[in-house]
Amino acid sequence: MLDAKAIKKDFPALNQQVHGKDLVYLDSAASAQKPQAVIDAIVEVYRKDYSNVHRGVHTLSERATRHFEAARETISRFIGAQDSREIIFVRGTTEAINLVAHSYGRHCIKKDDEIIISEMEHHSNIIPWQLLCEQTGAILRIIPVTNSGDLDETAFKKLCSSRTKLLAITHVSNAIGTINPIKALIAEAHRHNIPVLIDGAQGIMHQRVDVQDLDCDFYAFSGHKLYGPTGIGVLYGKTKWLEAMPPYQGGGEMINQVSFEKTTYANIPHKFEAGTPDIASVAGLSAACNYIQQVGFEAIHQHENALLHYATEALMTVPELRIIGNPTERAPLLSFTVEHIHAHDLGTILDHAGVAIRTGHHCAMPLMKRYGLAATARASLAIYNTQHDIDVLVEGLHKARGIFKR
Amino acid sequence: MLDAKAIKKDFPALNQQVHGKDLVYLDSAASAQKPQAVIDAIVEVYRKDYSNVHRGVHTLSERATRHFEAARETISRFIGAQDSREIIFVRGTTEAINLVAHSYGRHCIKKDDEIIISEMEHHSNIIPWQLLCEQTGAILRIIPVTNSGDLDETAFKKLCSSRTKLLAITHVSNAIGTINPIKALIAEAHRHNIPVLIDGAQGIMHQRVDVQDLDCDFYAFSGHKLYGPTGIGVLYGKTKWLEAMPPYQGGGEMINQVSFEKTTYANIPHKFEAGTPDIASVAGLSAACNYIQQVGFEAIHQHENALLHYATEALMTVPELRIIGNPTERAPLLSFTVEHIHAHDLGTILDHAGVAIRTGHHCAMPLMKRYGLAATARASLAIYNTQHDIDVLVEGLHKARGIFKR
Amino acid sequence: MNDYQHSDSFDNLFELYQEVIIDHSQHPHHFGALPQATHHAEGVNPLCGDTLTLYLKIENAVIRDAAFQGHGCAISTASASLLTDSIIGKSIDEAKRLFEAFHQLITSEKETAADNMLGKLIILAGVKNYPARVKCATLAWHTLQAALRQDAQPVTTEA
Amino acid sequence: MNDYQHSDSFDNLFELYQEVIIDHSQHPHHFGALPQATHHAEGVNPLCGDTLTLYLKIENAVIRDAAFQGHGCAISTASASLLTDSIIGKSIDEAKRLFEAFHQLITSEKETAADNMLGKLIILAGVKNYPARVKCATLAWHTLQAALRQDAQPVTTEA
Ligand SMILES: Cc1ncc(COP(=O)(O)O)c(C=O)c1O
Ligand SMILES: Cc1ncc(COP(=O)(O)O)c(C=O)c1O
Repeated sequence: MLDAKAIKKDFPALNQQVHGKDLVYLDSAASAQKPQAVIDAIVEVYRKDYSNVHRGVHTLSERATRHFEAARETISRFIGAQDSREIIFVRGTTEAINLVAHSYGRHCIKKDDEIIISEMEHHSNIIPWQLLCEQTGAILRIIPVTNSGDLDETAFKKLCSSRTKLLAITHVSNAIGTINPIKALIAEAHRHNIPVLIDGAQGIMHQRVDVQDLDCDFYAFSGHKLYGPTGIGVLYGKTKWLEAMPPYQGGGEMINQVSFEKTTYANIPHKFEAGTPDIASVAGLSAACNYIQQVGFEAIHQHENALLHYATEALMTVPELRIIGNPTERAPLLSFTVEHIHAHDLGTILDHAGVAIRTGHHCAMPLMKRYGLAATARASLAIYNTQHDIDVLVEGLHKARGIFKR
Repeated sequence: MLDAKAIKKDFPALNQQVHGKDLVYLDSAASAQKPQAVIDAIVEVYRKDYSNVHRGVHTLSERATRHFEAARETISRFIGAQDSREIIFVRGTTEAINLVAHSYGRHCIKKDDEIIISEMEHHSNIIPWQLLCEQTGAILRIIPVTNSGDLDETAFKKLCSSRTKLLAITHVSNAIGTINPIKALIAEAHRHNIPVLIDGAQGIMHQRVDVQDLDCDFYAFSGHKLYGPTGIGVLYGKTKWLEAMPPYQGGGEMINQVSFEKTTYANIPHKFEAGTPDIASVAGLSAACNYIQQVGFEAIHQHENALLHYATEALMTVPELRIIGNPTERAPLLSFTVEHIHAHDLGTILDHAGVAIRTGHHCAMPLMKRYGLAATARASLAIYNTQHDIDVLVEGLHKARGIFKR
Repeated sequence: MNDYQHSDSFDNLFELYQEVIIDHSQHPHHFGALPQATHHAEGVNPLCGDTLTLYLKIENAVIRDAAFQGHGCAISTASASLLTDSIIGKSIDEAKRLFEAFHQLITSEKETAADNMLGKLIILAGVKNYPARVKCATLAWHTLQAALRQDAQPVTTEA
Repeated sequence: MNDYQHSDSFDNLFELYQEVIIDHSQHPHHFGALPQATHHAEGVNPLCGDTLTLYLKIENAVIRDAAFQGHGCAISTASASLLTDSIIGKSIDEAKRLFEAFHQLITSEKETAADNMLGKLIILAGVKNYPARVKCATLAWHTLQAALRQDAQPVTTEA
């Protein structure tokens, strides 16, 4: 079992007070805090080995390039890719999905083709497809969500057809925590020759992801939710797709030869990495992967699941509190409402108890609409959270009810 | 006058040895080193005020958001923008130009329209326009470069017409150092109602840029060349254009309301900032702007110009060395070749003298071709360089000639 | 971080969530549609998805009646409720001045002479210590402006 | 950083820039076109823009003649010059084995039995201490492979 108290000490930002109370950070699904090891990796780059990459023969440039490509290897192993050339560095999940929409979209999608997403997607996995459909005349198909918060798999099967050119689906719902059975969904899609993009923003940090085992065609995730830096994320793509796809952004580093008559492009992954990349954040992300692997996914899973169980029971003791959804499998996050108290007010009141939760629509407006809600409060758990954190949350919720029941 | 030796002490990476020699870093045009103040600003974010921005009501989120938007103000003032909403955060110059090509391009450019660039552009200001022309049927027009390395202004004037929908031109050539008379070019373009994008990657760090005084429509630059972090850059755009342009990437933070029927977009700047931004690097870039302003552009200009003069004289003492171009105004960088010694070999030999220079085509293949060169050696100067650095460079060049003249 | 020191205690919350505010949020005045409305507008707070529709009945540049519908937090609902109370019977110009005064109240540190004209609205003053919540308090007011301008597009609280 | 320690002295450079290498780079063997070529290919090093065209005359699976053209640094030119010297008269299979051995030589730390077959090529061993230059030394060899495969597209030294 994992020692969350010891782990917490690795995260400097967690050791502070807010409104005179010890900080209880339950907003890791929005962005996780960073262990000192990640901060150190970034500082190390800037203090020692800093230079632009891929362009120079001098020592600093060579070291920077070597570290950069070694990080790609580390991350490639972290998700079980076959080849590190399948790892494209992007800003985050949002950019990864936009890259696919733009490049795979331009390559493979035309009028009347269909793209399947679901009702529980984050806006980042909705709008790129809406924009693509607007531009191409393709049609967006939506897998409905059941009352429990699961995907309606029967409906999904009916949507699959020879017109379907892509399934883009979230691994884990950031709004209500549903873990989708992505391996089965991928297999089903592949039976219809439909390639699959997984939005892994909320999946990558809670369990070991093995892209070869999943057999997904694309997997997108953000560093900042994985205890890594901001500004960096990854698009994993199978070689066969990446090689076939046209470039995304044009610029330095993604070319082979440039002339006004004819420009040829570099091989993958560089074809998709125009311009100077976020060198320091790549080092930080690599450090984050190493940190997580040291903690171990088995321990993480055990700890987070136990804590989720504890939190679920604890929240259910709060009168008039309703947990949204009851999916078959849930990641360690809970979305809830308290009767007569708007989520925003809960957020402000909890903040005064030192508790940071997220409130609002969680960039998942269609799912909110499906549940007839404008906003929920969301508590999300990470490796550094403890039962005590949950106790403080629950205490704060009672306080909030007190304020509204005067 | 600026005390470069004192400034050098602010940059930890410069205080190291390479191959047993004190590092002489003459590759700042590829990427500048970072002062401790920038590193500290990044560390501060992760150690204290870290959270996702724009989404939460809790204290950390509110602080993070406040710092983030304050940084936008700082950067807005740094370039003299009228309104901080005109500052769009992107990964770097490359992404900034791609954003304009994609969004302004989609909004304003159609078949047979013309886009003017020059023969001295960096690939990042060529390929996005080539891709746009491929997609739209627009035509790319090229301003030739004279033997001295200046733009051929007569040719430019002839290219301007009512068919021209954009002039995209570099402020400073990264390959040979030409400072283009952008204020005059902008005025001329505006006489034809042609909007102008300035690639400021190499311009922003050597002189005070005032976008209102220049009256440019877009100005793009990268943080990492401005002594700031990697992963962050800025697209400045006039409000009237940004408001008219369709979104670039789709995702979180750039919306107003999302539904499967109709999605509406946020106001600028958020419309163009989909997904979690590089929060830490924005803080770092703001610190870099403050650092530079403390040093002062007047002092920077004086120092760099004096050093450029010294370097030019010093290089001319090396037999068979040829400086490429002799432009009317030159930024502090020199591109050169040495007869019978390929730039790559110079680079390796100088590295052994502790000197980091860049060698190759500098992502400006068309300009190289214009001069009939495959590669040059480039020494670029920054606020922390000294005359001693130049002396070491020149000594290394003599050594290189020795090796090749055995 | 200085601006957080003064709200370091949990009890400060009661400054924000005063009984009057809770009352207005739970029993808002003028809640509902206004069939005879001459002006109306929609407001959105993209941060939380809260929406609000404001209806005005204007005759001879005087706001004869007002009402609102929608869904929001205690602060935004109370603010809308107090807004309708305050503007009914006021001229358009007076309403605009009220907006200015209110905006001052919840965004600036110093008290101004204009605070006098605010009446009951003054109880929202506590919001200024909660920068993330200022948009909740101003949503109704931005919507009022949009209604007076007769905007067809929803107005947002974004900067 | 350990891998840099052994090249801490300026003199180590002479291991890379041996007289033979400088000679080959300044007076390359088999430089020029080969009108009777049966195979040819183009190679590009995108890092520096160097290009190289390699021509082969192959009869009965034996490389009867070879030549190259192009523009490159001392390392890449010497490497191409030495390559042509080494492969003329060799069978295709022998040439392929030579490629393997050469690749080993300049990318791996340990010496192997195959080093014996390298002959003069061994003088390029110093390149392995200069990771950024390995691509210069292998450009000709990648181009050889492309020529044997009869690739129409230029080959690059990119990973
Ligand atoms: C499920 C899901 N997808 C996509 C995203 C977008 O990630 P980012 O903002 O890092 O691009 C998020 C996070 O906000 C998310 O939770
Ligand atoms: C003139 C010029 N434009 C554009 C770029 C691209 O900048 P970045 O790689 O930071 O996107 C550079 C730097 O490489 C440059 O020198």
